[in-house]
Amino acid sequence: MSAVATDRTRRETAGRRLRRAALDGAAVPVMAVLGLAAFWLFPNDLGLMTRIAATALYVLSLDLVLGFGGIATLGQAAMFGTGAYAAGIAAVNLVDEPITLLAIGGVAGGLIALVTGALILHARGLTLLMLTIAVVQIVQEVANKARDWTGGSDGLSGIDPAPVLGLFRFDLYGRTSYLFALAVLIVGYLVARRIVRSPFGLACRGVKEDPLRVAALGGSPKRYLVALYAVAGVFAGVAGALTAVTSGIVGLDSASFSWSAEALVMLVLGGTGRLYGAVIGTVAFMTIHHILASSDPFHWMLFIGLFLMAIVLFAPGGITSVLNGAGIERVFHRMKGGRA
Amino acid sequence: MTTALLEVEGLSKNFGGLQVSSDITLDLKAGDRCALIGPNGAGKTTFVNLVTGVLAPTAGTIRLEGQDVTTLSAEARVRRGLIRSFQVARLFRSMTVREHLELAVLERERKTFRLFASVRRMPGLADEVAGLLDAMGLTAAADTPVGTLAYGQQRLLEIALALALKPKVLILDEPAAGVPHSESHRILDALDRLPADLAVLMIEHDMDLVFRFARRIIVLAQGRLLCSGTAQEIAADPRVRDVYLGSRAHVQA
Amino acid sequence: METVFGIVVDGAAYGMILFIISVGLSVTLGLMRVVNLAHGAFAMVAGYIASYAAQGLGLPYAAALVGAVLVTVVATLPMERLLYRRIYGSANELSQVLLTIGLTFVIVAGINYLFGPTLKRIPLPDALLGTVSIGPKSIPAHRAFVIGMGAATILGLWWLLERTDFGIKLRAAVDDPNMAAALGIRTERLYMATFALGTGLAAMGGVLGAELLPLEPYYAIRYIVLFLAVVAVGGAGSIFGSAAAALALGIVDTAGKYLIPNFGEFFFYAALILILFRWPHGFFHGRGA
Amino acid sequence: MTKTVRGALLGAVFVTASGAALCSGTAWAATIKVGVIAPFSGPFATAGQTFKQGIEIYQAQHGKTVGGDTIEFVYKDLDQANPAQSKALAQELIVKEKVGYLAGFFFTPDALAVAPLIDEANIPCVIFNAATSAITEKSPRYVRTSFTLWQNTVPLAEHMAKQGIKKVVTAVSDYGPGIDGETAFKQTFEKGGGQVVDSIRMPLKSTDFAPFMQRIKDSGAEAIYAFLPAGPTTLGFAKAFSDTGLKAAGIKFFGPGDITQEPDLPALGDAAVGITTTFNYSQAHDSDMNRQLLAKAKELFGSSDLVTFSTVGAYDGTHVIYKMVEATGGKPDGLKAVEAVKGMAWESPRGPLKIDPNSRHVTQTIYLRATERKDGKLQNTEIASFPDQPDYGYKGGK
Repeated sequence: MSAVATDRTRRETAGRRLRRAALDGAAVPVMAVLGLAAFWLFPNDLGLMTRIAATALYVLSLDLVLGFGGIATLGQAAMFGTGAYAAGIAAVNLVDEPITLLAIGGVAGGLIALVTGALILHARGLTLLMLTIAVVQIVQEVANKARDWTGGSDGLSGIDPAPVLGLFRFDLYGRTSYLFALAVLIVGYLVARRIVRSPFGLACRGVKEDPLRVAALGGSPKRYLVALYAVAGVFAGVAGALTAVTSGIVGLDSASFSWSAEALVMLVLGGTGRLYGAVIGTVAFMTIHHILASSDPFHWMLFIGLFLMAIVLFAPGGITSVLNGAGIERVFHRMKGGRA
Repeated sequence: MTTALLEVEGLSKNFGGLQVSSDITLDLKAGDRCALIGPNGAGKTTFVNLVTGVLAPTAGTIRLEGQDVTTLSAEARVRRGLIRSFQVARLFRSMTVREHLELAVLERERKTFRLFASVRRMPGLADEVAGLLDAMGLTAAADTPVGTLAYGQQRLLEIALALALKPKVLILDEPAAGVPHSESHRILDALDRLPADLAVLMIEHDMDLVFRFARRIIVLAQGRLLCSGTAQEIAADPRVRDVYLGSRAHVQA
Repeated sequence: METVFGIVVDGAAYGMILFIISVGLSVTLGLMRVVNLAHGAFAMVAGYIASYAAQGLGLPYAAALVGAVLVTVVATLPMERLLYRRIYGSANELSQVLLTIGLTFVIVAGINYLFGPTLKRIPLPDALLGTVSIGPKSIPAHRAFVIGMGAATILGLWWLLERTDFGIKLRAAVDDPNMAAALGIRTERLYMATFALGTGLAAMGGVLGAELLPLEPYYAIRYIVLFLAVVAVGGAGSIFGSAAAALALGIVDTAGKYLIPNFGEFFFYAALILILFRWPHGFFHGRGA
Repeated sequence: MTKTVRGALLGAVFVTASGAALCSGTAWAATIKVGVIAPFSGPFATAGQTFKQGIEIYQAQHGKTVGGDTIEFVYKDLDQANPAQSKALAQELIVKEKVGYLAGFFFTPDALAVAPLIDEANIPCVIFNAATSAITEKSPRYVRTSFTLWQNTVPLAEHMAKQGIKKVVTAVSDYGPGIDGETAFKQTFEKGGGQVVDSIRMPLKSTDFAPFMQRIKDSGAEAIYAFLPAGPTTLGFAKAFSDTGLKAAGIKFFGPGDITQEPDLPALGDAAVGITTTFNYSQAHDSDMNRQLLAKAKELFGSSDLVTFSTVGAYDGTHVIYKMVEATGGKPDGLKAVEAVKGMAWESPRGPLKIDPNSRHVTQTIYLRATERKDGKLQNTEIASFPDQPDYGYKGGK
């Protein structure tokens, strides 16, 4: 390879990295502005938007695990469900302060991730995938069996959280729910970004690429993975608790294999390894789902299926890769070349 | 007499019925510059994997600064100062040169479990990394993802990573393999500037490099220690010539 | 004793169905390194075709079975060319999952559109309707037939992989794809043939197993976890591994349901975790992978 | 800067796209909307379809207006039991579609989830199916036109005890309604002098039922009481029952009528023959109203094969909603609407119905039926009837 060529690719990648960093920086203000704009523009869709925000946090937790640790999992709902049930049970029996409930959900999600992660993260590939599925199935079965606590298949209802900060009541129109969920998502995003940029995040990225090389630097790959799994478990648990608090109900589906798989689909749709990819993927998937399901509830699967296939065939890095690469490149090009 | 930093005693490894390493004994002292040579299939890589803890030996002990580390994990040995570089540059392709060195330094300082600190604002980190970059002539490439780096520079980064860990014993697995001649002087320069009190074991095929670098040469053949000595002694040893010629004959057959 | 015997026989029949469907997945995963989540959808499609052939066209069971397998294989081959070929290889796991989930969704929607959401069945011939006595236990003739077909599949696959030219090439390609290519094996054709083999096995299992895994549009999603479990426990690409895994999981599931029905689900997944703990690469991790 | 703009644009596109698609429905002053939440896709899509058919048949027979107000049904898809989603959809219906009534609900958790919403918005909720007794206790605005497991099981257990059956095994799916059925059966049957020798709770996801059959056989029971959700699981269970020789061995099969619901009968085939069930509706019910309903179904949808319990649940539920609108003169007042239909009695295609003022659940005739082949087609033939059966599970049982 000639030195010139290497130099060019280097400059190009550097440019792409710069753009990615810029996108990364813009993500929070954009999220906040769009989130608030949506609040004013679509006052009738706050319910949907609340679910999108809580789900985005959940998908973000999967991005931490998959995008930054390379752990392929179909069991992320185990943490989401545990967090949701923990918060729900606490709300029914103990406390009703929403932020405390989120903390309870986070701790529960983190603990279950820590325990199961230590148990299963020695495996890789399909084996790990199966182990994560087994874990989520067992969690769901525990929730089904512990009917006295969880309501079993009837769902855990009667969650009636106190006003946020003692000021904002959860209203029928979902205004409080939405703003609360949006705020939690943004805070979660900031914390996640902080973690990704921390020494720990750096080490996890190393493990994702080559665990043996990390061991040769003196790090223990499995410890990083378990810790990352637990940290992501906290995020998933908070997301579960957020869903429980804003919806007032927890069902067995919150700890299901299909909810795990859906998170994976949303993440890959948005693009892994970039936090904003998780958010964009969730917004895209849930919005499309919503539009298709309300225009033709019978066959929305056909459309979403074709859409997924199109993503793989035409935008393999997810939506954000289009954003990062070709799309922006084109915009830059046009700006440089004058009006095209 | 200085005490040995690394002592290997009676090290053996069987894969099923196949003996890949048998009864290898050697030691390295502070300041040693030692080369391990041998024909292809002599068991050099297996030996390195045994010493560094990637493989568990069938028999034998490994001591580091007098302490038995035979049963310790690879990463635990690294934390005690036994560091290796890889034959085929084994780097994190999407990470930049700077990020590699940051990770290595943070690993050494055991600060990698800090979840909420910013890498960029870790005290002293930037300076130390800058020093390492400068020493290896990698400053200009600091923010390049390693995947797009020229091969020679990747080898330099391998050495820089090892140094960032402040090793006591350094095992270099063919540090110049695949590096074009025009760039190999950089590697040599880097090797010359290694800290004097470091014990270095280099596995290498390039005899020029071996003779120039090593003060002691160990020859491995068919998993056994054949002989050891200075460059002149090894060059004159008929057994060594037999081993190499024999193996070459074998290759040609 | 009779109980144990009953559990083993019931478990074996269940396991054989799992085996016939899963082994196809195992073969394609072993060779092409493709996690094909649409595998269950292929089995389902074959089931629906057989159901239509038997009920709509009035074909006999055997003809419906053969026809369904052939039609399914022919119908899925273009997918191999157009879709799967782009995602072979272990580096593409995520794309594989996404593409094959998407394909599964499309197939589920299509089946729902064509056949409606209600259960469909494949009427059995009279010969398979009675019961057969095995020692002290009588089992449905259909189950005995399935066990027989499963055994025949094991033998057939063993013969195919160990004794034929195709098998030799396939094993070589599983062991070392680059070497196989260097030796002049045309991997493209090999992949296509293997894909057809995998789909054909799925199709056969879908038809034979319709009594145990009833045909409805969500079949494709409902049972894929089971099939993946068999492949993970058996080890990708191993026939005997898949057989052993399917039998083991079939028997574990049956025993759990019989002995502690209220905790059957626990029992199955706990056993799965324990097995994968002990054999993280599956029972037969020898060949390939 | 450009990236921010670009990001903002992208986000805006998504949000606008969703908004454009969602903002199409505007409320009409003279239109009263009814939001129906049910599965219209997925494994239970048939249930949603039967709801829709029941509503459309009723509207075809009785018109779409009540006292000048047009009744419009808005459908929302909820493909499986998912309470959080159910609540979100209900909220959307109330806030955005401005519905005056909620209806539908195939699964118990989905129905339970909306209780706080209907109370806060003061909206009546007419349940077309969800059959766990406890639901109507959770809000005074629930009215139910289907059945409960208790309602179907108590007469069945009494009947079995009277037939002199002594030893029975219960086999139910391990979820709310299944456990309701098990409890109801045990209590009633043991009171009648019988003995439940084994109670098996089967995981919902079971597909292979042979092991349970072995257990039933080993228990030495003369009969089984079984309840599973309609659909694939029931098919597997009934098939295993006849395949493993239990049927041939003379063990009798009893259960609530969901397990032999009409849309599943073709797939069940002869395995269904000989099953004795109790239920509130059979396609074969002998009445003019029922024949009219089936004829209308045939006229509207080309076939009446799908008509089943959930069809009449929706049909009668629509009737209740019409009466509510009539009583309130189209003004939105949930409690008043519910109050108006308490104690209301009318004749339905399934027989005489009355809304119990206390439980707000329909008191109805429960029929004992045998599944048999008639003119080449399987049907549930009614052989006895138990009039005026209330929901025995209301504030009782558990």
